Amino acid sequence: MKDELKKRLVKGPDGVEFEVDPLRDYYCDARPQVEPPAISKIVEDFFNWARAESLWILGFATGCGAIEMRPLMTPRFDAYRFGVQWRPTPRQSNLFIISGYLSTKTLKRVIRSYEQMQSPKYVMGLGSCTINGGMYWDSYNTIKRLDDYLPVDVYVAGCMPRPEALLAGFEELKRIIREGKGEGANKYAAEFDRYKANQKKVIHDWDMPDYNW
Amino acid sequence: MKIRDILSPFTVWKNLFRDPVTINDPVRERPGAPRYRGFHKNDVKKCIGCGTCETICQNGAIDMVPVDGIAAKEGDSGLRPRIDYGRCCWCALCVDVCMTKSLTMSNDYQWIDRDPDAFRFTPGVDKKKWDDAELGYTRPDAHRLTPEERIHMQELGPETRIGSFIEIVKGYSVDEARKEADRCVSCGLCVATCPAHMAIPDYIAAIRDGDYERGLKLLYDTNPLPEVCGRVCTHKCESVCAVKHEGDPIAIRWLKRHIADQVPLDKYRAIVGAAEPATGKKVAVVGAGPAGLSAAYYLARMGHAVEIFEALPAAGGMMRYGIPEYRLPYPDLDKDIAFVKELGVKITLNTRVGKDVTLDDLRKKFDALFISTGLHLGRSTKVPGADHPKVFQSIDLLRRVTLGEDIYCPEQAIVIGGGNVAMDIARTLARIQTKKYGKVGVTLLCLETEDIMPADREEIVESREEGVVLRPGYGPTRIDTDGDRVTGTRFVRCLSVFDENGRFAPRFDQSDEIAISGAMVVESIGQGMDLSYLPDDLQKQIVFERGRPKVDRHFRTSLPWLYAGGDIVQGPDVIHGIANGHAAAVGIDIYLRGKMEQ
Amino acid sequence: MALYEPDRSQYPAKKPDGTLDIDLTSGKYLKLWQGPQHPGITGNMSLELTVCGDEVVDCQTHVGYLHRGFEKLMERRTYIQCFPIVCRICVPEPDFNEYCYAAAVEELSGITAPRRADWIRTLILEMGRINSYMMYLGGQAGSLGMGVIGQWTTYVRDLMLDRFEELTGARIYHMFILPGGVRDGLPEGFEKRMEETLREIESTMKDVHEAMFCNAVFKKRAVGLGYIDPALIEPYGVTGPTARAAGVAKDVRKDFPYLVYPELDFEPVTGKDSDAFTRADVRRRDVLLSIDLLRQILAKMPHDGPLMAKIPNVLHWKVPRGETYIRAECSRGEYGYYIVADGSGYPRRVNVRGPSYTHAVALLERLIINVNIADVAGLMVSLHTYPPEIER
Amino acid sequence: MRELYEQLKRLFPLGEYTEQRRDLAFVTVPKDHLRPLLIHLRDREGFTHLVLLTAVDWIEEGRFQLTYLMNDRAGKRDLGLRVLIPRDGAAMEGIHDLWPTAATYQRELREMFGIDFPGSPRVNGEFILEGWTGMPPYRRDFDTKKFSEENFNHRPGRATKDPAKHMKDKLYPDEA
Repeated sequence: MKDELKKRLVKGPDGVEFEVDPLRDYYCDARPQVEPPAISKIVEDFFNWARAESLWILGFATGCGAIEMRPLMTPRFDAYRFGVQWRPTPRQSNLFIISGYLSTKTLKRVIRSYEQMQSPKYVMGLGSCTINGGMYWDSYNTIKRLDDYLPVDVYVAGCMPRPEALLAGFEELKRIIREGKGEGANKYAAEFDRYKANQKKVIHDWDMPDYNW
Repeated sequence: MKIRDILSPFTVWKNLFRDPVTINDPVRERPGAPRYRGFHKNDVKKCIGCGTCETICQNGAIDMVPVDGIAAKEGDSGLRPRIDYGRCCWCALCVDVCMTKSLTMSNDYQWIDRDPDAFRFTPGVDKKKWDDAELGYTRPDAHRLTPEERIHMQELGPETRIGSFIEIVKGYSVDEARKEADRCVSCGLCVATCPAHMAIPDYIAAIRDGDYERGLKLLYDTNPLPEVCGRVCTHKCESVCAVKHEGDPIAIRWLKRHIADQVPLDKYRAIVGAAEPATGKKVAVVGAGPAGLSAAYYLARMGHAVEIFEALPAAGGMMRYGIPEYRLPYPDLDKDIAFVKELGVKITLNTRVGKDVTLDDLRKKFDALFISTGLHLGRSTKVPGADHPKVFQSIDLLRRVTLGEDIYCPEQAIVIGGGNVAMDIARTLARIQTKKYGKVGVTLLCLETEDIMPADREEIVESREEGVVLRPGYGPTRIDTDGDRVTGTRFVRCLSVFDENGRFAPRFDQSDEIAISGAMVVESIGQGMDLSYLPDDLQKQIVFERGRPKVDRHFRTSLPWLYAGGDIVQGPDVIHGIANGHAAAVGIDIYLRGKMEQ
Repeated sequence: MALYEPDRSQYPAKKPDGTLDIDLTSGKYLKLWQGPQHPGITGNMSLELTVCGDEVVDCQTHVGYLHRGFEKLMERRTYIQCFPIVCRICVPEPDFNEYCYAAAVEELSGITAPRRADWIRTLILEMGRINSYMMYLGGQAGSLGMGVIGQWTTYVRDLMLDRFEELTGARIYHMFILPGGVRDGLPEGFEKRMEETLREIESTMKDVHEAMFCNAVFKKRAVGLGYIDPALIEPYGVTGPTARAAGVAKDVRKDFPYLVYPELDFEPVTGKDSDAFTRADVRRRDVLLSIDLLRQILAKMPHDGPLMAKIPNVLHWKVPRGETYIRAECSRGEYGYYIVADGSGYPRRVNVRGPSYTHAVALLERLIINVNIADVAGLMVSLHTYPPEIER
Repeated sequence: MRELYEQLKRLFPLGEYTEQRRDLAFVTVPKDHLRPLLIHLRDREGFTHLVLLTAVDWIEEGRFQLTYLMNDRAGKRDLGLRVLIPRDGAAMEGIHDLWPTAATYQRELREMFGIDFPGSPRVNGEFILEGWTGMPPYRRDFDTKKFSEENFNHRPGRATKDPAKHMKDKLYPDEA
């Protein structure tokens, strides 16, 4: 563990010494909860429609697939007209596109970013690497099955999937959300222990709280 | 700062009046380019399941899996590639290396699914929406990842070879062999077709590595006559070679010969290993042909005492007395036999069972018997005149040539038959004629047209080169004789050889008759077996099936101590004989060990 | 040694042991992480910045977010199996990997690719260079406050990707240049469509010049940013446009000509001022040079002849023992492959020398001192680094 | 290149010389003479550009080969210096004071091969890997496939058949 993350005594400006535990102090780390659907089906359907039509993507390019997202942000493919846009911070996003392979080092950041996103949130896996390791199937530094670590709502095949395939993926994801099947966040909460165990198995220096939002 | 620096960014505004570049419906309006490497397609009928796609895939994305409705058969493993799109990277190396060009790619690229396990499919079997896509990547014709041309084999020219019985094929040099071995894709489809199921890809790999000792050991695992097989095997393996689908098949036979040629006899024992400890059991083998030698070799390895009884003055059977020397030189045959002997096999020559020694004697002296006496009786066409003394059987003539006899050979000879034996006698006569008269005068006629002639292709080509006149598609009607002379033979055109059920039933066009002149006729239309050495009571006990002794999978006849193999069971073929001998040896071993335990 | 140290005359002070006297609890300094979360251009690397006010006083780069262990993976793949994976090392400009790898394997195996394949390879490399610069220009403008340039350049880059698609059968990872040659020739009508694309790019470059390089904001922010002393070029292993912007005419295409570059007429583009603006300008002019080169290539290229040399059966291609280094000029500088073969069917060792490796770590850490936080992204982009080739 | 080698040979005890191309040669240098040779090449011969610094694991011989590839742009030539160091307790003198960029290479070699460069900046810190506790991954005895299978879950349901074996099972299961 890094020095700056260890528990330590700090002397305040008033001369009083107090103990600081950065891991606990920095984060909000209550377990995630399963959110029940709205009481009325009509209301829930309305919510789902609204959710489907505003897919806000976290601008975190985790792997090579990011290169095909730039064309989507620009006039030629223009994903914005479909209610899809990129946001710089997880707090504003509800769709996380895992654009290909994830090294364990990035996985750690991905988990934190994902947990900081607002529910209901969705994950899209791009390309072979997220399905079964792709061409890095024998690499010592990339994860093989994304669904071990995060709840994935939809996969797009390809290496790289083209922007058009991504758009088709958005269409499919919208359909899934409208049908009320986009329950990734709830799945994550329900199977939290399994996900955490898997994550901790590959991230050897787990120097962060179990959940942070 | 200049005023221009403030104003020039406003040129952006001119784009207000441009047409938008946005694509209206990108999901449906943008098919992949004609060469696009999209999702895989496979023509499962063309695919042979050789698995080179699996071998080359660096992602381990391809599995070879059995598929309903496609059975394994010769030249087709019955497996088809299943691709894991959780691994694939669309590099198309599998398409580039596909031996039959059955694997291609469509230009479709959209596949979205919730279920990560769905992305595994067998192209061509699991129906997909892109199966009928016309565009997509196929391997360009000039783009090859495996060499298609066989390394040229040095051969004697027709002028040189016709004057003597020197071996025609020179054999590969080490470098040539390595290059030829390099062409192999190690799929292993050939193994099933080889009657002896030799480890063909493995010994070819040994050549690539230059490890002839490993190669020889692999050869002897399944075949104790590599020098022979490397020269005269019918190489059925090459007919199912995956490489043949686009290019020449691998010269498997010549590579096998190359290994045996490279290793001197005195090293064999150290490489292949000595026999196992003696079991005290004794086995007699009747006939020193390929099946007999093979059985004797493996029995000796297993520690049994083996004695071969051979009627003729030298071992080898048809390999010596049937195949001419220019195809299989005697020293090479002797090398193979010498190693069989070195293992402790005793070969008693000039001893005809039934005459010099009876089968009952052998039965008493030995624990088990293996008979492989081969097909040494020529069949006659039985046309008028066929019983004339100047009408010969090819098999008799070939034997007499080997024995060194001076055979009757006029300036013009007629050979009837279209198989390899007919070719052998035609070319043997051509050589004798060249020596005697300085020119060739052999005409070969057979029922079959050239495309269905049973002889090997290269035999047909080479005999033509040597001056033999081939007239395929004719059947004899009468042999014209004049006292003790044969003057010629009349033939009629053969319309078809087989009936619609595939049975032998030739139909002739009697109006189309030709007469070929020649002072000698050689019949070479097949051989029969002579089992007269079997005592009558045994003949009755042994069950025959279509004229051949019936055997089980260990080549045991209906008598527990009597095994049979080779041509008398399987029909004429060296490699089948070797395979039979091996299988019989395994069976005899089981039988003898069973007896030992009792 | 002094030359290699950034100017830290003002603050922070140095402790006797040479380390910086930074006390985070004093309230004067703040640690700030930038990355690895990113929307595209700067790539997955993070900077651990120590700032005083809004000025960076210390920086440590952290890389490895994209490490897949290529050099290890290649050791257990046959020579042909390495061919599809090398292009993944650098995402925006994959073709240099394919070329350098193919050329190195060819050299070690004693194979010469056919001349026509060389022309097609050059064509692809120049197309890739334009693509890469388009990524850069959009990113450079975006990082200094101009979103619209990225919209344009991404569009013309996409047109170029269409050309790539029809030529190679893929948009991003072309996997077209393999040891021995190239997969296929040009499709029908390619030259015409290419010319249209080049015209579109030219007109866009004019717009970019007007809107970006003549823009007061861009000038104000980019001029003087990230000045690289020409004396630093060699010690820091700086190559490519970054070096050329400092007046050092380093260009592998000219210095160590490969493929068909000896037959093409061009002069390396250089600049004088060695700051972010000059680097951007050198790259802009390099795009124009590439357009010119592409026209020359299409005009001079032979249209028949073999595309593949006779190669051994790829399923057991063994390369004789030896080692070699092949370099090429990519859009960021010298790209090279060092391959050691041990006579087996697998490479003994492959080392990829990406220009970002030297630029993004040591050089960036050196240049970033005393830079305003707002300019950090602009500085990073001006070095034009692609993190996947740092950690591979 | 040959003349340069002959010339250098008079000044330094050089080992094996391999000319790969007209403009690229590799030469083996004893460990202790590397530094003076590098300085000589840089200051006298124009080899100012350190192209790369990497290592090759010759595990059979128990040695690491460090390759310093030097480039002389004006002279249009490259010289690769091979330094062989024992694999056990591998350590080498750093050259980060000659080329500051070498520090990055040295960090990578330290992490990926476990070759120590005492005194090189941040050489013991994490560079590319994070939380790595096992053997340095670029060493030949590190098996990445095994590591991957042990540490990561692969999707089940994959099975393949060897064509030759499958045909044996289907067509002649009883024969030898």
